[in-house]
Amino acid sequence: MKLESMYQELILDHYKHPRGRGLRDGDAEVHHVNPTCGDEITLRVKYDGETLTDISYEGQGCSISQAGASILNELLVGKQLAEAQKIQALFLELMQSKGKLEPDEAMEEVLEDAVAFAGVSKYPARVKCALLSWMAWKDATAQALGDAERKTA
Amino acid sequence: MKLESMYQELILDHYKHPRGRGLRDGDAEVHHVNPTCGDEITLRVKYDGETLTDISYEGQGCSISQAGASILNELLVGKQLAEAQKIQALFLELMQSKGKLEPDEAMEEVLEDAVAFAGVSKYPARVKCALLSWMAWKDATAQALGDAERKTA
Amino acid sequence: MTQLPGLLDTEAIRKDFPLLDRVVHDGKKIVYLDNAATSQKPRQVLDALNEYYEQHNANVHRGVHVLAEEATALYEGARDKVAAFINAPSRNEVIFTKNASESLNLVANMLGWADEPYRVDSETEIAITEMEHHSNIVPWQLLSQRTGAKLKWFGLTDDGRLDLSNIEEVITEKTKIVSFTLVSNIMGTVNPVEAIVRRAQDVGALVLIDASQAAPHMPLDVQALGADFVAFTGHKMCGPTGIGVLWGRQELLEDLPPFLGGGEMIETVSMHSSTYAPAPHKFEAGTPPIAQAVGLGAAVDYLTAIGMDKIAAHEHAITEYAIKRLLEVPDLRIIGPTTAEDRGAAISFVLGDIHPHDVGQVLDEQGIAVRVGHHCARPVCLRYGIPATTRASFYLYSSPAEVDALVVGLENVRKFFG
Amino acid sequence: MTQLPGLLDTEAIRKDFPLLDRVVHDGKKIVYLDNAATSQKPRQVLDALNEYYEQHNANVHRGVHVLAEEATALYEGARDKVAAFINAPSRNEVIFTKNASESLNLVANMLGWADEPYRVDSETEIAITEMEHHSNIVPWQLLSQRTGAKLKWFGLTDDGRLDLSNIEEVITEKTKIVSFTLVSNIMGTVNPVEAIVRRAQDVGALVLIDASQAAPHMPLDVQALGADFVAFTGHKMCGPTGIGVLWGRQELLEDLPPFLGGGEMIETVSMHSSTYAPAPHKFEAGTPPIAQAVGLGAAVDYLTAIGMDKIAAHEHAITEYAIKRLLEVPDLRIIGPTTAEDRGAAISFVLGDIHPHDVGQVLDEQGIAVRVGHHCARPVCLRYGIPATTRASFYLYSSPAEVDALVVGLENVRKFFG
Ligand SMILES: Cc1ncc(COP(=O)(O)O)c(C=O)c1O
Ligand SMILES: Cc1ncc(COP(=O)(O)O)c(C=O)c1O
Repeated sequence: MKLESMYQELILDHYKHPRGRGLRDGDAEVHHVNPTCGDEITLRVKYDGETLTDISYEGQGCSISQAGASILNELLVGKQLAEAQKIQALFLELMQSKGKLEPDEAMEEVLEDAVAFAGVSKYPARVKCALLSWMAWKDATAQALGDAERKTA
Repeated sequence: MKLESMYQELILDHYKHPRGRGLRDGDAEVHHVNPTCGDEITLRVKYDGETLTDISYEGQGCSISQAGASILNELLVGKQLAEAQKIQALFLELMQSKGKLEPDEAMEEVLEDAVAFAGVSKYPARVKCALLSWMAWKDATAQALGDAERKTA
Repeated sequence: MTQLPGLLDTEAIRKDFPLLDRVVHDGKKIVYLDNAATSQKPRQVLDALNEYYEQHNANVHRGVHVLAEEATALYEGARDKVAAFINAPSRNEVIFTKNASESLNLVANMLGWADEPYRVDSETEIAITEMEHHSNIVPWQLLSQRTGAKLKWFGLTDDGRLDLSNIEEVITEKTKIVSFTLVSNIMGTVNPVEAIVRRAQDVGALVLIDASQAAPHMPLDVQALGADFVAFTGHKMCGPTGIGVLWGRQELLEDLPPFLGGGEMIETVSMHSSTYAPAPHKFEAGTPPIAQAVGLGAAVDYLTAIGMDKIAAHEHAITEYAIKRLLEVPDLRIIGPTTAEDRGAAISFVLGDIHPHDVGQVLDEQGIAVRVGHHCARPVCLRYGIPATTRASFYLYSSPAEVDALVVGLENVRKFFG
Repeated sequence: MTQLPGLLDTEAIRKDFPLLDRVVHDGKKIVYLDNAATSQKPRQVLDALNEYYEQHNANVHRGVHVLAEEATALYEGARDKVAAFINAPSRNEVIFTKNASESLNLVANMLGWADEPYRVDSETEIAITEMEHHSNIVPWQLLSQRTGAKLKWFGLTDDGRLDLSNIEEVITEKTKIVSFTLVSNIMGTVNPVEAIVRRAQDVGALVLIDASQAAPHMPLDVQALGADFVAFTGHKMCGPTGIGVLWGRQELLEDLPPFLGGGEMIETVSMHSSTYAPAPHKFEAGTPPIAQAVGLGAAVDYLTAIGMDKIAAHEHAITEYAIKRLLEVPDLRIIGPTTAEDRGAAISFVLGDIHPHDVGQVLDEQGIAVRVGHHCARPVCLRYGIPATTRASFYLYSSPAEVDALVVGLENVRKFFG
């Protein structure tokens, strides 16, 4: 069944047991909505000028979007900003590959659990679900950075 | 050639030699336009309370619309109003028959030269041309009547 | 096979619809239960489109050549058919638009630019309901923002019906227009037209009925409805995409100002000013959806030949059966009326805490096409405190076997996420 | 057979167009010279429509089922094709409408409701030309009436060209929008884009180009044109009826307000307020013309495979030949440019004092389809003091033999009314 390629065990596990969920203190907050299905996420980024010290979130939506936020939290918290951005870019590439990118070991090393989303990229309507929290994170980070720059300026 | 059924000699003759053309004194004036082709007519009715003493007109358009005005003038001027209305109704019926009404002698007696338009009724786009002056006459007559009634009231 | 009273011979009908033979996901024949989003098209409609394009295609109205005359006769003939289908007093009251959304926007815009007594301005009110499709919400929000008119709403009862208890507060002497859906696209609710129309008439407000989910499924008689305008859309009633209808009372269409300007809708144009053609042309600027009107005419013929009352009876039977079977699924909660009375064939539900997106995905894998989301009726989701629903919606070709397939599919969904 | 340099292999091309085999009036094969009104459709476009309806039909965007995904991919794929066809910098700049008229009205309405600096109001001016199609006149007359903005016009020279001698008076510091046709549908004139765009940019006015008669006939590059908006219509370029295009610069589409409200164009809706989806969806309320977009995509593929430059060369050759042959007909006067330079393949003329309606009728009887009337450009007729014209207009499948047939037909007209 093709379905298992989307709903990997790991995704279902993150969905049922989300990591780092809940809103905590942050430097920037964004609210993103997927208009095609109503999935929503509120996400906060805490950034000390070097490391992403926390990414907290609250949201509602399907297993893919919710598991996405959980995996994002697990993967990016504690990372240096540049590294996090590299991970995000690679994840985006994977998701836009329409199922044509087979994750290899190098990719697995970077994306860790997030490679489980490879199967989702075959379902155009769901790619947006998978990317919801990643886009929110990108946006919040840009805001946090802007703030940081303004403060140092 | 089917064309001759539309462009009867008689129609072409009225087109080339219009009867009663030109604007003269009247009790009501209307201006009608056929938006599908831009044919125009300005028509005046003179009505003495009983008889249509004059129908004068000025216009531009195709042979069918111009011949129509000429034949209308010939047919209705000098007629009692009720009779003219009967003629108009019958002409309308003929024109809306989509070529299915074969004019018989009784009809010819009422419509005279206007039966030449029977062939036009097969051409939906041209029926409006044929009716342009008749609709204008009906409208102008209604106005003239309204005025007359208001005067007597 | 399940036998229900009132069922149509779906086996015969399905032969008319090529798409219903479609096979998806390695050999599964499609179970198409997304009819409230759009319907499939019978062969007869596709034939009419092809014949139009292959034999008669021309621009309408302004030609003397034979193709232009044929195209015009076909286009205007479609107007006659639609007029008869909705029992319009006059064919000139039938305006072709691109979809129901344009029809609804057309009315909102006419009223914004109208003279008294129709003009919507900051002294006046607009009334709609909480169960409207976004296409019958956003035009009024825009009109309200742009004119300052107050937008008021009928609320919903817990069982998915309109709450008319405060009708005198929602529709007041200030109300210029009341716009509501005859059948809810998300809950299937059939709304009580008479009570609303009576109140609107008492205060002199116009009434616009959104019949997008009614025209495909039941006999529609605009005179019996007593409304001033009725809007619906072709693609949900076996017709092509790209065509909608607005019916309006003749006097109103005469008095109200045009919306889009352009070719076909004018009487005469000069640099100084323009005058407008009489309705319906006044509201049909530019080259109309000619082929689509012809297709809609063929759809109307098709539905009429089967009989709208028979179609309504069929859907009633299917809906009754589907509600019964769905309520057997553990943790399934129907959003909207839970009986088949005063209800159409769109059934929304939630399945435990499995997100509708996930429900739809797992059903799709089994070849079952349902719609998930807020169905362009987000206020309903907010009202019932849910993010979205899964919606199964039926049509004249839907069979009890397809209901059974849905129920089995939902069991599989539960197992998958269990 | 007449051989002209640059001609396409019309014999091969005509095989793609089923309607061109149509026989009218007892055995006469149609000579279709009404292409400026609408074009015929190649088999490839009809196949795409049928395949869409038979295999993939579903509503777009909001579905997780396979049909909805396929329909969405086809619809959005058509947007990609159109974007490539007009060299748009981004696919998101391509808005699907129902026809060119809606596209033009959309811009007029956006500007009426816009904030500064785009807002058209009583302090501002609008500039159009005397050779516009009514669809590019009436929207501006309506906007001018409703906002108080002043409507200004470029006049015409005696030989059917735009008179730009007073460009600084027509386009001023107060001008917010300049809207003009790239190719006149009545006279065939190709207008000088650069001079107008330069002046508009100097004063900070937006430019809207009506490319309805250009997109079907020549390579169209919206970036090279330098305009802010470009409008055209599907049915004139081998596509179905019921679809048009508006291209607009991304920043403008972001800044300008929506026009029609409804499903698909929103981001989120509540009873309190709504937010809009990004362009193009912001301007596509309701179920879009899905099948028609797919059909337009197929038309674009068809035209591209032949090559728009080749089509332009073919039409140039035919136009040159047609002008030469027409001028041989006694008493025939061409309204518009009398050479093939800077001119499209629509040729209007009057024939002595025989009314165009009568000319068209007698040509029709011979199987020759031309259009007669004011061609939705009545100001041009007024300008040249004529009630109407007869217009022959050519396309990629038009042959020199058809020009010859027209000339013979006109001789017969003269005999008939002689
Ligand atoms: C120059 C021009 N602009 C606009 C239009 C309007 O196109 P449509 O009728 O498809 O809206 C036409 C054709 O009718 C045209 O020739
Ligand atoms: C109740 C209702 N109103 C309006 C619409 C809008 O129809 P369309 O999208 O064809 O404009 C729909 C369907 O989408 C609907 O279900």
